Amino acid sequence: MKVEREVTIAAPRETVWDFLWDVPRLAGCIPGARDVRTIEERKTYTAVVADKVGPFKVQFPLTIEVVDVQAPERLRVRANGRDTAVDGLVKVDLDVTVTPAETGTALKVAADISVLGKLGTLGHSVIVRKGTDIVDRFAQAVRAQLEAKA
Amino acid sequence: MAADRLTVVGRAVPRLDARDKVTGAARYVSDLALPGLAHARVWRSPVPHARIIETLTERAAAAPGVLAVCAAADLPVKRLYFGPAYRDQPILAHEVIRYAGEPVVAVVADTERHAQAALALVDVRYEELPAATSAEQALAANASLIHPEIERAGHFRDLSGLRPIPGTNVCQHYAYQRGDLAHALEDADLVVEGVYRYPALSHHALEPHCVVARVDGDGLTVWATTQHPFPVRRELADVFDLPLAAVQVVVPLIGGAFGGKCYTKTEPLAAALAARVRRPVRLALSMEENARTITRHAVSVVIKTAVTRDGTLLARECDVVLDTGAYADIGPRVATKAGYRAPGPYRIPTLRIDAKCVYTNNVPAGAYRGYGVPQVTWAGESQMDVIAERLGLDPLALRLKNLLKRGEEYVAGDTPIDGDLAEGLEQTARAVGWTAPLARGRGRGLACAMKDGGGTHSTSTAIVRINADGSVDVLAGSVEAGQGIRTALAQITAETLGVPFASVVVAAPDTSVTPYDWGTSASRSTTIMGLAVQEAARDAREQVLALAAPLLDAEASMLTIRDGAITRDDRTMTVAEVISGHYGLVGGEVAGVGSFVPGKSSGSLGGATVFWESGMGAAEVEVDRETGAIELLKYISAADVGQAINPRECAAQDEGAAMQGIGPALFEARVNDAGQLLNPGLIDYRVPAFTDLPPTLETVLIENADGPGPFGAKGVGESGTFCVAPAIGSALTQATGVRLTELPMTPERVWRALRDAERGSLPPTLK
Amino acid sequence: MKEIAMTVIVNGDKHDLTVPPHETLIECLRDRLGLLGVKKSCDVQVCGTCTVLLDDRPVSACTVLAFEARGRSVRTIEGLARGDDLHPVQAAFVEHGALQCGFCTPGMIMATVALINENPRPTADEVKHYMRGNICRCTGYKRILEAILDASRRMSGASAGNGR
Amino acid sequence: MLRPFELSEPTSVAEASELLARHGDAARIYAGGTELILAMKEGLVHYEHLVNVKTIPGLAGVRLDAGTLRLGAATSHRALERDPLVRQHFPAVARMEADVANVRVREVGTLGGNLCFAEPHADPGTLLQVFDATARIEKKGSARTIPLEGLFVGPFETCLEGDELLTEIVVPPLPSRSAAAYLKFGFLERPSVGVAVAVTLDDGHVADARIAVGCVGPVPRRMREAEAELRGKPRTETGAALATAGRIAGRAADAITDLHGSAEYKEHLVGVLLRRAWDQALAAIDGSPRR
Repeated sequence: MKVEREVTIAAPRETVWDFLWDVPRLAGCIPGARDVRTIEERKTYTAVVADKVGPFKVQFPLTIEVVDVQAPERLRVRANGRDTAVDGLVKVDLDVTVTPAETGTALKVAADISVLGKLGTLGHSVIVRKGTDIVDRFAQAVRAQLEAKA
Repeated sequence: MAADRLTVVGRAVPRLDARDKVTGAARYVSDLALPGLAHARVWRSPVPHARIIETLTERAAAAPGVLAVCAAADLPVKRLYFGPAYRDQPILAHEVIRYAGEPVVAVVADTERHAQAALALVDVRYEELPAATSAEQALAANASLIHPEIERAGHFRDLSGLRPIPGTNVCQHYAYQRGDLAHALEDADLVVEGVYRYPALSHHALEPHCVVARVDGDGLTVWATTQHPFPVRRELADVFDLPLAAVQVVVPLIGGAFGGKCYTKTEPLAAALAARVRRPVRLALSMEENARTITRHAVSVVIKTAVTRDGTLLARECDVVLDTGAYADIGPRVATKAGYRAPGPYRIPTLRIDAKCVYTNNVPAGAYRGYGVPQVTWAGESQMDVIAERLGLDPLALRLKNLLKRGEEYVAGDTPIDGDLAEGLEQTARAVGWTAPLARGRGRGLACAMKDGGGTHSTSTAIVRINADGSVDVLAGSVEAGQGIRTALAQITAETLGVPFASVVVAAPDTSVTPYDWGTSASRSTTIMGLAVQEAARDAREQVLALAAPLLDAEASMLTIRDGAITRDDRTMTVAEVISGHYGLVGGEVAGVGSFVPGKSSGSLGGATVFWESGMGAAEVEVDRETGAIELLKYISAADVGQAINPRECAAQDEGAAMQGIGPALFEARVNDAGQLLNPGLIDYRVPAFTDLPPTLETVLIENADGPGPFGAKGVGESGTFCVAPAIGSALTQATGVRLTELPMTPERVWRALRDAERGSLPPTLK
Repeated sequence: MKEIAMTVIVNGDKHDLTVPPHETLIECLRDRLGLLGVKKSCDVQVCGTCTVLLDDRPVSACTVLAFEARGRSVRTIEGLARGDDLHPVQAAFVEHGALQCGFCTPGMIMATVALINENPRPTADEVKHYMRGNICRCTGYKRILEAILDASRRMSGASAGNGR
Repeated sequence: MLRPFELSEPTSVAEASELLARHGDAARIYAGGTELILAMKEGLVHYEHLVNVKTIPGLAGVRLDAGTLRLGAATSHRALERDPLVRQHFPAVARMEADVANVRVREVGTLGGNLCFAEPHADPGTLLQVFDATARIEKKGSARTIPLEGLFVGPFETCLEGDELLTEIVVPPLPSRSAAAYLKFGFLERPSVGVAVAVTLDDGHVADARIAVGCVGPVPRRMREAEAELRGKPRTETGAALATAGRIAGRAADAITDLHGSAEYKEHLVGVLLRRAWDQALAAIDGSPRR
């Protein structure tokens, strides 16, 4: 499932780019993320993301790897994690681009999310909606953080 | 024997299994219990392509009730790979995972619940690989090879000539050409071209695959939901390096098949686990697991037809691509047949056919009722309607003009056409009221198709035993999957022997008891096993008459048998009296043997077609232009059965096939998202329901006793699925003016087409 | 885990059982009582092969919990025929050839018995609506419809009472 | 295959509430199980305790008092479908109930269970909203009543506190010269789009129009902006207003593209079903004796 969100942030491009590398704070923008750890600076991180749809609760220990960096405009990361309780698997390919806009900086978040295993049987509609919602909240949170800062 | 003299054949006698099936007494593999039975569950890969790093099974092995946790390396087998065409499929994924849903680890426990619970403790570490989850991706120049090398299985004669394309993911390439294409295209007044798509389907027979396996001193016994007990025996013998005689495959009643239970599926796994835990093991799949075991090929057809102004077909080009998934299963043969059948039942001097069977990282695709015909017929017959429209001809007239006639050759060297296709199509058109005026918003369409029936180079053997009390045992390896084969064989036996139908019992297939049979598929059993049984019955009949002759002071040729009584003029003895009279005790028996040996052919299939299974269909629909919903008001199906052994069951087979065809025509399809099956179960995968039964559903049986089978019979059961989609598609066009090229014709697709048409853009096929 | 002691009448016979709360009715009927005519297929209440009657009402044995049968009567396909004579619905299914592989048949017949109990002379559309949740992959439903309409005719000819 | 769990069978709402409070997230109300047991069999969710509320006296049943329909939360769909009072006074509700899932699900599934499981692809929550139905929610020592639409928070999510139970759905009668209708569309097992309307006429004008849309969005919703388009219009001149209302409701439905179809198509269907339901309701008014 592919989701794209673009927000314009009232902050200079460099500020936005640097924020992307402030991993703990960036991860803070991912709904339900905690325990962010740096395994290898600018390469590998881990975090635990917990989320729920009504009574259906999942908890993914995620491994986040930086796939490609084109400073200061493009960052591609891949996150992987398995929930053993419900035997579910998430894969997220995140493609973040930062481009100058008239009123600041345009942050484009393109996510390709797959929910595999048993969790997939929860229902396509629910997963599509959830994925969209998460990307939405992530983009909004990044803006909020930066504009609060600015 | 003329039809009017038949006493049992041609009558709608009740099914032998009807009573057991309505009282709940009928027993299926899934009902079988053995002392000490253990239960297996399977851990399946969530990802479509990966390299296995390690399988962590210790925690699962320590769970309550667990007897064994096996990865590929833990299986006590001599050969890990199996498959009817290529030995390309591992019993459990070995080193590489090739599709999402592939079995990787198996857990055996004392109860199913314990096995299920332990599954959650299995952990498999793997490294994902790029996946090709469509034929297009797998055919791309840069696509990585899903099977760098493949080994031919050598099970079937017609598969000895498989032609994979080295260095690609194409595991079978069928090519056929005749005539001068360039000329034909020049001479044509009209050339139409189109691309048609048919979705992958799930069989969803109501009884999911189930296997019970036991290993003991005598060897291996497997009770399986398979349509192919003998090929399965052969594969198991290979897997365990046992002589065929040491492997026993037993098939009681099975709860539907439709091709999904062809060839070997989970039998080797269950057997290997039984060998591992030294207890009988039951492996029962869920319906969702079934959908991850086997599918119907998604097919794309690029088809181009050249015609003259008067509608004479000059040439046809078909490029057929089948997505066969991660393992070939019987896909290569489906591709060959799809290619062979792609031109349709017409007289076309010039042809260029190219069919490719392509490995992808999807669930393996194999046999499914119709075996490629519904897919290519959707393309070919839809295009016939485009031609009729463009030339301003009546679609019926266009077809009648070009249909092959009895005695004509479809392909040089193959069996000539053995039926009257035009008669079938005309009867179908009459039944649907082809020329009657249509209400507004309604449309009618028809289609016809044909397949080489009976399977290429297949054989059957049967034994008919007359017992001392006059009752009769028929030993035949045909599987009763609902089609009524046991009843048909009993009718053929009773008719041939001259004994009461009620005195005949047909045994369940048991490779240690019933003689060899190639398999229950390709609409072959009534014709081919029927001939073997008829020959066995004749043999037994001659033997019993020979025994009776001295007792009745007569030549055998002077004697007749009717209702189990052997008569010479005024003297009569029962069959029972003759046999016990001969042996001098209340015992003994007479056993007859019969077999069918396939003929040779110079045709491109490499085997002679036994009979031509033709089917015609006509539909009347009403379309809700706002929602796009198509309501099927009337469907007429015609099947050329030669001679119906049991008219009620023949018609029932055809009705059921037609109804099954309504699924992919209107709503049925697997949804594949980058290798993930989004609708494995019946909540999101819609099969035809009671409410989909049209107000009128009729079957026309064409009976000219012109088949090669017993009493002139031909196979039936698949043809009803051929024409449903194109007939409905053409009815949709007549009702609305729009034409769809991709199935299913869901309300949304129809709505979009209608909206595009209103916006003035042309339907795709006419671009 | 607290098990539940219950008395249940199954096909007319009284059984005193103790079942765990998580036991489904189909597990109870097949594994405890050996009523193998109750078939399991989709396991999500869509296909209807596991249809049995709980106090004469159709339910999916695959999903209804066994304890729900506490103090109630359960009827399965095994409980229809009286000795050698078939229930009229069973007889109609045989005569109309309303079965092929037979895997849906027990559920199909039990649902029909329930339908005719409620509605002795259903129309074709009423039959289709009531039976929508019973899937048959073989027959195409036509002969099943004919069998059901015929059975309802015969039974109302006799008594439309308790489905016999 | 179900994992073991404990079953409690309280005999009062207070006792049930206590059990829920005591076990917290480990407990869930069991009111029929047609959805819950499927999810548990699939292993998507597990509870150590199920609290069977069907054993609570008075929690099931249909009452009509002063024209208001009072539905016990543990009343089965079949009971509603077949209840003479519902059929006579709230025919649209009976018709909707008669078309929920299949007959076996309706026998076992309860109205309260359906509403509280909040599976988005469901029917009752949509139709009942156009009656301005309310939900009575109780826990030990207290009770509250909320508009039904307030019950739904998100997919599979309601506003119920951990120790609260939905005990009753109260359905007020529509004014005279009113009728309701519910239409759904879809080709999968669960409906893809559901639209409910309730229309009240007053000498040839639309005195009131209520519209609810379900299945399309995360929760079934009233479409007040769309309703406003229709209120006050002469009944004979609602064509354009219905089209506008349909577009508004379609957009407001918050559709997504999934197995049921594209968002665009679902939005379109909302408009189609709205107009058809509207016509059905008007026909029902004209067909019913003036009160």
